[in-house]
Amino acid sequence: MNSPLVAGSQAEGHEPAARRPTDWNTGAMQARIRKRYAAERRFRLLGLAAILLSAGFLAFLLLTMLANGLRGFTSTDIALPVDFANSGLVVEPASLEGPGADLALAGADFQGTTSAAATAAFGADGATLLSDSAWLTVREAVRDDPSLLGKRAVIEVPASTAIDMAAKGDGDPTAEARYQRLEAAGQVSSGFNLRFLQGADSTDPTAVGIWGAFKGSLLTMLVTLVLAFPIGVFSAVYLEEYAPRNRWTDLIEVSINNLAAVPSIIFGLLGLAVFLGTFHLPRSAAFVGGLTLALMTMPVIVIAGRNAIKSVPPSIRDAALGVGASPVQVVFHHVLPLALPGILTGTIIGMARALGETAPLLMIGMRAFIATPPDGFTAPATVLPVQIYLWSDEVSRGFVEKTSAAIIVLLVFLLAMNGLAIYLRNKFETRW
Amino acid sequence: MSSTALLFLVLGLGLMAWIAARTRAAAFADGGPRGGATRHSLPMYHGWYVALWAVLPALLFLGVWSAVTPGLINGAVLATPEAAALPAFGMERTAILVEARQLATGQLPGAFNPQAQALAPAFEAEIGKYRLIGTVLALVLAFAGGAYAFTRIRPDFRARTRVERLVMAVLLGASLIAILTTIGIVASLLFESIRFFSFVSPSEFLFGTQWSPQTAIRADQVGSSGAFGAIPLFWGTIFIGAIIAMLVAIPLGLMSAIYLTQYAAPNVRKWMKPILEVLAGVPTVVYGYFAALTVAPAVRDLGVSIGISSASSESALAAGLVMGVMIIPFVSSMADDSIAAVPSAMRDGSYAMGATSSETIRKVLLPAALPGVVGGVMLAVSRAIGETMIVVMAAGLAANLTANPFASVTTVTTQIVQLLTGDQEFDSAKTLAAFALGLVLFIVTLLLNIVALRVVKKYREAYE
Amino acid sequence: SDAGGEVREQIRAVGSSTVYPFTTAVAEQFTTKNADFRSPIIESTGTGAGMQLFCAGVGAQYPDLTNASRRMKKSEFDSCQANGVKQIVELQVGIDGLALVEANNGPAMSLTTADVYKALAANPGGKPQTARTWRDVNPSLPAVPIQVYGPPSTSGTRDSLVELIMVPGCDADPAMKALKETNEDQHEQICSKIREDGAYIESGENDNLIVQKLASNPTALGVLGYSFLEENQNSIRGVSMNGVAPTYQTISDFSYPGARAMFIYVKGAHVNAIPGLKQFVAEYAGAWNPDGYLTRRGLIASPDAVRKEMAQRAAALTPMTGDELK
Amino acid sequence: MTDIATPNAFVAPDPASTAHATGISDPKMTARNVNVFYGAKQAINDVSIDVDMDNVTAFIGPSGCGKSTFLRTLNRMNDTVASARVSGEIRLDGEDIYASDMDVVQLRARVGMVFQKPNPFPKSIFENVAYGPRIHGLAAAKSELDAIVEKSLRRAGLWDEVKDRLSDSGTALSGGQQQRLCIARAIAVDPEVILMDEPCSALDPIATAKIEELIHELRGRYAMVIVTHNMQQAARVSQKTAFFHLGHLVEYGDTSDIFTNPREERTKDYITGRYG
Amino acid sequence: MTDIATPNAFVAPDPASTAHATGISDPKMTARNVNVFYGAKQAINDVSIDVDMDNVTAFIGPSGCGKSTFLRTLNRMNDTVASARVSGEIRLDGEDIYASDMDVVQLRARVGMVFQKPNPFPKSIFENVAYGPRIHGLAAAKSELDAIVEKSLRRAGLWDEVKDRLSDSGTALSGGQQQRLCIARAIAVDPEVILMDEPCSALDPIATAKIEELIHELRGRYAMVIVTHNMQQAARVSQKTAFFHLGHLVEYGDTSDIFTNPREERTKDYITGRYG
Ligand SMILES: Nc1ncnc2c1ncn2[C@@H]1O[C@H](COP(=O)(O)OP(=O)(O)OP(=O)(O)O)[C@@H](O)[C@H]1O
Ligand SMILES: Nc1ncnc2c1ncn2[C@@H]1O[C@H](COP(=O)(O)OP(=O)(O)OP(=O)(O)O)[C@@H](O)[C@H]1O
Ligand SMILES: [Mg+2]
Ligand SMILES: [Mg+2]
Repeated sequence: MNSPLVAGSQAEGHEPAARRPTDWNTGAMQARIRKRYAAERRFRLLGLAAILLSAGFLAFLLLTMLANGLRGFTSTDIALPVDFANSGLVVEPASLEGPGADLALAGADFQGTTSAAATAAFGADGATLLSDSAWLTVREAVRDDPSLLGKRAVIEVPASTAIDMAAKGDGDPTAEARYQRLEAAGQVSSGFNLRFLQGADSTDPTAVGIWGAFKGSLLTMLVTLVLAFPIGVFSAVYLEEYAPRNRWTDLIEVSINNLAAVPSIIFGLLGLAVFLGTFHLPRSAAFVGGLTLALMTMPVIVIAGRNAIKSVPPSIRDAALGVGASPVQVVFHHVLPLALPGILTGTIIGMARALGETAPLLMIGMRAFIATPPDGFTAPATVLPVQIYLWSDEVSRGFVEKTSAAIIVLLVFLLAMNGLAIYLRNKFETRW
Repeated sequence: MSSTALLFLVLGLGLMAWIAARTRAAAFADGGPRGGATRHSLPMYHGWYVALWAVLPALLFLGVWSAVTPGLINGAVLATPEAAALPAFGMERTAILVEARQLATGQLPGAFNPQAQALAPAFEAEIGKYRLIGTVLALVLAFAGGAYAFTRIRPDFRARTRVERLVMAVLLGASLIAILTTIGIVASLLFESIRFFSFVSPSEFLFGTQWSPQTAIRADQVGSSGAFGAIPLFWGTIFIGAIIAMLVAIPLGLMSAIYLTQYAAPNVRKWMKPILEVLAGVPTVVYGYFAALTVAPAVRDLGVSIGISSASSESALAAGLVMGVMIIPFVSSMADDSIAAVPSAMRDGSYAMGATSSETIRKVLLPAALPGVVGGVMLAVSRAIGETMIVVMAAGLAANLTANPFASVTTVTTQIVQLLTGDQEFDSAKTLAAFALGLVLFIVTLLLNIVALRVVKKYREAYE
Repeated sequence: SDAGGEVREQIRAVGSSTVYPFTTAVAEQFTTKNADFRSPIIESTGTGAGMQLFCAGVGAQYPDLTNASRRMKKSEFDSCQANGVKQIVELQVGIDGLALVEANNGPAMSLTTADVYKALAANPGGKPQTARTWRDVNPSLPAVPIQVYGPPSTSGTRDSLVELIMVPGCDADPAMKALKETNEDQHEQICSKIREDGAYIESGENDNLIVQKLASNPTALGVLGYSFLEENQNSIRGVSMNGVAPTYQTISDFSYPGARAMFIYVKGAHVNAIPGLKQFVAEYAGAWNPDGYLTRRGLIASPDAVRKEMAQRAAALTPMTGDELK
Repeated sequence: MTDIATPNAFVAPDPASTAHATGISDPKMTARNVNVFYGAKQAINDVSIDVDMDNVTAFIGPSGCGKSTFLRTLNRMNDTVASARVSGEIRLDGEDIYASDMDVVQLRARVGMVFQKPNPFPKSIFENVAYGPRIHGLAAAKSELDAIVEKSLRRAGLWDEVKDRLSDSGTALSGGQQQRLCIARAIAVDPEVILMDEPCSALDPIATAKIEELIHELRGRYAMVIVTHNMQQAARVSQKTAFFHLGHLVEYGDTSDIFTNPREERTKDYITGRYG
Repeated sequence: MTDIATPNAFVAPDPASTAHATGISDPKMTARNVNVFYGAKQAINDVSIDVDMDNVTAFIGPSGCGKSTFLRTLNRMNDTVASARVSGEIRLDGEDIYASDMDVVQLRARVGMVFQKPNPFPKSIFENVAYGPRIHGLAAAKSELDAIVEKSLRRAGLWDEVKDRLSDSGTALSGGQQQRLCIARAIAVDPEVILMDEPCSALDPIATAKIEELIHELRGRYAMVIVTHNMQQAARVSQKTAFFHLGHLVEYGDTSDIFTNPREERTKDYITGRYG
């Protein structure tokens, strides 16, 4: 019904009238195509190789740690016969009832008794077969069962590092030989090392535990979370939803993006100068560690939060504004709830990074030897990665496997956190 | 009354104010949003308005009060006759005063110093007095604030607007923390750095090629010649973080991203991506341990087997390799994002021309995504040059200016840790050098980030 | 200013990383034996920083005790005094040996301090360093490349290395000894500066890594605390110096050149205020005997006479006067 | 209603003034000499128009001509665009909606809006409709709220389809149902004016027919403005039509006149499909 | 051209077969009983159609009816959508393009495509046009390449506008120029068929007119299929029109017939604007 527009074709007058389509079937063309497909396959293989290499490296790392560390979770015990009746221990069984028990036990020479018993049972080198903290086990046994005091009893006490290593096939020849003899006599046993999960730092590798550092990490993370999460989310909301575009908000934006990439050690210097130097907060405290790490984590949360908020479709905001919600109501009723999963994943990833952070904490004194788990935010504490760093520097060879075991604990913690983040991401991804 | 109890009292007053105001506002006639006599805001907002008026001024006052009173109390105590015996000035006097206060408040079980014991009763009396005044004033303020706000409640009173204004202020305040942190970092680095530069000239520091902070730890110490040319550190940092690590991370990260976005099945991608991300989540101390004990010896053996007899077991290569692996996810996820952000129209355009996947990726997608990839690489570099523990544990401390990857080099961050955790005096040039190094590091990452942001931003605008 | 201050119920110690393992061991025993005291906090900050924190003042926010791998300096003592830290109890807890070690399958070297000096100095005898192998230093030594893992310039152990081995090795040359009288600065330049061309490899504080690295690199030497040598007998062994091998005996009688005394300093003003401090010192004094548990961790006990004097001092907590320091 | 202030802009010689001066008895909203800028770019150029209670007004025009922009100035949704700037005068019942003491939140409750793409909240159907009454405190008790929700859904012609699944998510409805839900949501706060920006463009023919029917039913109860790119739709649902082009209001008048007898050449070209 | 194999599908009783059986002399592409699924959802339902060399074929229909989907099956662009699955038979010069030994890369060079939104590569104008010839190795020397680029730009009617700035970025051109650049890019590999998916929907009226003119000029040289939502445009540029609805091909025939005398009620409703 509409007449076509007039066509003018003078521009092409010089071209040949007959069209010669490209001949795709010549040999040269076919060869070229084969070459292109070969290049395609090579490129694709290269990509696959990159993935496999990266994943392989991760697997290798994890397997190495696992192989070294799993031994740290087992310990070797020696069955030590102790003749309490004739030990010369001066403890009144009666004094072991009630609150005075600890004091009464502290006064008794369990150390001497234990080494005497060892010498009696295993010969002159008997005492060296036992862990330095073996007598503590004996003391515990007596505390639990005061009736032992009048009898002869066999108590399972931790073996010394040398014997423990020999039991795990890594000892020196003399220890190996000694261990063979003990094993032949049925006097040694191996088992899961519960002490490792319950105790705190120690100078004796057979007595160390990870719980102190773990608790320190928990407390530190709690402070970090409580400070960084609200501040991070609030700044993200402000910057994404309300901030006018001007030089000031640009400045804020640049600072935040920059802070997210500032080397962590600089935060350590900040903590040292400001929290310890200016505000005189206590050294080595989980609170200061948390504060420092919060400053480090906050930008990560802001960035994740902004991305999550940005991905809430604007139509939701329009809808709420359209029925007369105020900007604050729009954000708190609609945007934040919808962005929360994204914010949470970002938070968990930021927290995971904070959990593995070592360098800034070294600066603020969280590298101390602390033999009891911290009992508060201002109590001296250390954290898992610093504990790993400290143990890797210990004299005794028994600490090597403990270091790897601590690494496993840390990795499990982290993988759990990452897993949670992935779960959240998958669960809440794109619901509209 | 203890300060916690006072705090709860004030908060309790706030709660009462909230309830009272809400009830009163709810009693106003309800007429829908139009018409003259309509209530402007929901009762809840009136409640919040009054509660905030009751609580905030009182809390503000308490804050100021607790900051001011110690000075007043000290002044009052110093005026007592017991204080006459105190040493005139200096640390000891301060120490005694602090101790006396702690005794008075029961924080200390026993006295370090008998003079403190003597001052304690005076402290006790003054503290009691000021606490009473503070309590009364706080309560009065809470009542006055609440009452003032309560009288303002009217149907057309815009309580919601006021409350929301406060919420906005809080949000703005939160975002200012970032600036405060930046200022804090600069301040804490700048001051010490300036002191450092009074020992060592900036040009010597920035352009000297000899790093050997063997200055005297103490005045009488032997071996006190020192050289603070930071070029070997900068070089080491760049060599490990920006060259070796990037030689690992860029190809692996980029190719992984390409494979995952363009070739991998959605299921593979769903699994592989988080797995790769784990690489960035492994704590650096673990990498450090791994690098030092597993990778470094292997690298050394490799060096020896190819005839480099000087191969050190603390090689730049070992640290750089491990660091490169660590930052693969940074490169790959940024590359992933920016390749995905190339409009699919580009991809379709290329496929429609008869291009194969690899041609499309290499000739169209990558060039278009390049700015984003470059931005990601910049961020990865800034992460790498800030990395500490891997280098501390695996790369050694020798400030060599060498391009031999089997030799040992050191980095800025490692030296910061060493300088600050060694046996040093806090105002020796050696310690202060750590802050100067920190400052340089901060400035460099700042510049890298600004460049990265610029690049990413420019690229974003190109498609919108 | 005058605000601040914290309650503190437990002992707080800082200072040398060399003494740290012994003090932590004592702390641990102290805790298990004294259930009513909180366990002490021991931070390894290095001797110098420890001194600085220790001397900063009296009060709960300052440490009660500092570990030192060398004696307090007069200047440090003065700074303590100036800050009101008047009463300082000095206790020598034992001896540490700075041992030169090699892998068990190494070349079985035997060196003199002069060899070490010539091999490690930046400018041996004032001339540029040219030695690449030990044979370059001394024709009787094997021709293995010079590679020594040692403490970094930031550590106090490095000072000891210079003081105890390098300088005596340098002074073995009479010309150098004479130089000391005429030009002390130059003497110091020549005698105490360590080469930085890669033959001397600064290793961090992590001595275990040095052990590992020696095991995988048998021609290299390492500079370690004696305790590490003892603990790792299965992979490393001591290198004898001037004909003396580093053993418990040779170190305790100071015949091995690398022997040095270790100290702790206790703040007299805190003894009554910090619960358990007194008992802690007593525990330490009980542990530093040759049959005490510290020797099992590599401590070398002080000679009997010294121990006796120290035990008395620990009991009476006699402060030092400062005159004994230089 | 209060009497209308007569600003001098009213008599300004603007091309559309003659067009809209006819036949409008009781304007609910009046716009005079409105200009809208996005940054430096002018999107609306000196537009004056009256919207009245009894008629449905349709805005038509090619893509990018400023229909949506102008519609959004009527309830100040443009405030959310940082770069947008509005000059001129817009009155609702004689009240200047751009006056500094105007409460925007309340204004938007009085001038409701329905968007091109249905945008229910990802909440239950009930909560979608109840949201407005809740934030404005229109219901004192749960039963009152229930009543409002039911009434609104009924008016939007959705009640029978959803009454048994009020707690299902609003996003689970079909496109056409979602759009009616959005209309119900707008109705629930009892607005005076309803603005609709291409409400049917994402819908299928049957859903479109339902919405058109709904517009017919709501006519007279609310003043309504509808933007559409479908001229047949404009012809079917509206009584007044405004034709925009490049930010100008080219022609405004009775729908029947515009479609059968356009006065401007541009209008005619557009209606006959020569561009757009 | 090779002779056309006559598959039995050709005689299958499909609703559209009668429609397209008329008047097509020399089909360049034939589609028989094509079904397309996205996952479980069927987007195209048993469509058979012929595309011939001499005519421009227009696909019209309401949004979401499957026009784009069907168009993209013609050069297997749907392969890039993981969830898409195609059944039925499509032949180009008698060759089954979904046969396993079909080389997709070559197919796409023979069946070019132009998209709704102009999508020049972010490269220079020259590189945009040279891209195809380069990857297919159509030019042995630089001078040959120059000639191809010039010829293609001339055919696309863009040469005079850009000949002095061939090294400027393709994205710096205006929308209409960009779209002509995309056409030039498609022409450069000398395809046999050109598919265009709403090539003018993002353009202003003047640019649209230019593209329509271009289509007229190219007619006869290439087989052309154009998807459009603008019925006037379909009427102006095409000789054959196919009307799709809900994945079905409702009606296919001469454009003049479809617009003046549609056989199906749905076609008529759509053309008169009752929906879409
Ligand atoms: N947020 C904005 N910033 C800058 N310019 C804008 C913005 N929104 C719209 N514009 C511009 O203002 C002009 C009018 O846009 P508007 O969306 O009002 O057109 P419209 O008539 O609704 O078009 P359509 O039919 O496509 O919806 C257009 O040129 C558009 O590009
Ligand atoms: N990638 C995809 N995955 C799943 N469904 C799809 C996909 N692409 C299109 N569809 C669906 O297939 C149907 C046909 O879509 P198509 O894009 O072909 O329609 P159209 O006729 O081109 O519409 P328009 O005019 O809007 O471009 C629609 O229902 C659409 O939702
Ligand atoms: Mg619009
Ligand atoms: Mg389409």
